[in-house]
Amino acid sequence: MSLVKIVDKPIDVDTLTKSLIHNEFGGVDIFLGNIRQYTDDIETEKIEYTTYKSMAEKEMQKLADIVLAKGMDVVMVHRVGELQLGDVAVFIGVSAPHRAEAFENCQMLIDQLKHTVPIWKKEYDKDKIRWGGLEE
Amino acid sequence: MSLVKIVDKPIDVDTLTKSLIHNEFGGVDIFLGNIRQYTDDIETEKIEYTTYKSMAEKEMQKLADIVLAKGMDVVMVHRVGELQLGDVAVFIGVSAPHRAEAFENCQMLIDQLKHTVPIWKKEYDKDKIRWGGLEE
Amino acid sequence: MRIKLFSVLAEKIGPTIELDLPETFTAQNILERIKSLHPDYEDVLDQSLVAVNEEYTNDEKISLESVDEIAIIPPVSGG
Amino acid sequence: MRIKLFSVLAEKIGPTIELDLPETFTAQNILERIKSLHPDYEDVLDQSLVAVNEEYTNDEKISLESVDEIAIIPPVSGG
Repeated sequence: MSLVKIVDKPIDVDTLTKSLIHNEFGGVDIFLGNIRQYTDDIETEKIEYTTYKSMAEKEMQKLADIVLAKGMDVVMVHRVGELQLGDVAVFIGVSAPHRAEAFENCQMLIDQLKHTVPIWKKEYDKDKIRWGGLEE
Repeated sequence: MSLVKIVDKPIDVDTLTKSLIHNEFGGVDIFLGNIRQYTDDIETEKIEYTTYKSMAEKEMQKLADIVLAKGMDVVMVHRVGELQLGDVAVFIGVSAPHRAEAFENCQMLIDQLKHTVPIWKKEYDKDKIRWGGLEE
Repeated sequence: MRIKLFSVLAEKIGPTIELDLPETFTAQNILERIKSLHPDYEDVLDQSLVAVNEEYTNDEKISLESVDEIAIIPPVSGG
Repeated sequence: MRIKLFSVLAEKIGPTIELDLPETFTAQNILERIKSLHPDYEDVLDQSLVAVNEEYTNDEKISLESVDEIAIIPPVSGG
């Protein structure tokens, strides 16, 4: 049961995980991205994610379709709004007949999501606000 | 909070997942191995896992220590006993500062577990019983 | 035409910006027009892409009558 | 010395097998002794390793007095 969605509430990791366990597949790989306190010397207090939602879901679906076309199951959920330390921002899960494919495709999905999906972070760091992705 | 264990009860995926989310790390990769119904034309009805428990936990700990030494967090739990279709047999989780390390080390752990940890499966297939790992 | 803005551009300029567009134009034309109105954000606009009807565009000529929606996409940073 | 057996060997032969061991021996010696007692499982034993004190051994000489526990490890198949 493939699922691709942007949400503005906490991600229900347990339900999404369970939705990826199928009798016909033997391996599930899941990536969780959560809000990290330190990036080198920079201390983050919270992150606000915004999105161009309709386009973001389309772009996520394009990525999911690549994996679905190989006969695997996919869940991609990204949360937007104000997130605190430890909150899960993104859940990517791939269920596959064999584990190597699950790992490979899960990693591809998160790597590509970071390149193509219109979601932006505004990072409230202790020293200042940083806009993710911008070269300064 | 690293955890390495063999259990004979259902694996509590949700609690283990949550234990891997830390403020100091930004990425978690989790692998779940579950009981698959079909392997090519072979239909599996259930699997019985047995172990040389004390040695298996030592061998799992050796693998976990490789990843812990790199400053990541690790959870490795394998279930033994009689498992039904869809049951989770193994949970491997790595929490790391950066996602590439999480993926790489999680995959290394499950690959190595399958090579070195004394756990055995007896597969009750529709046509006959198969002992995992044996060349026939 | 009302162009959608996001992220730092939306916060600094507003959620949309109104531009008069010719019958055909390119993504680059749009970015240049916004830069001329808001020279302070030239740097962000130089790193931005343009989406038409929720699809990324590159150098192609865009015909106004095919356009339902235009958005400026600063460098994305999800995940 | 009581040797631990697992998986298909435990099911067919029993959870342990008693062997008289000399003062020094190798993993291969043990496997050969079990094969001679249970020639039906030669095939499995040829694919098995020997663990002494919960550590895999290879070709080294093992001194009986250093041994607390010996186990035969058929090909593992966890995961």
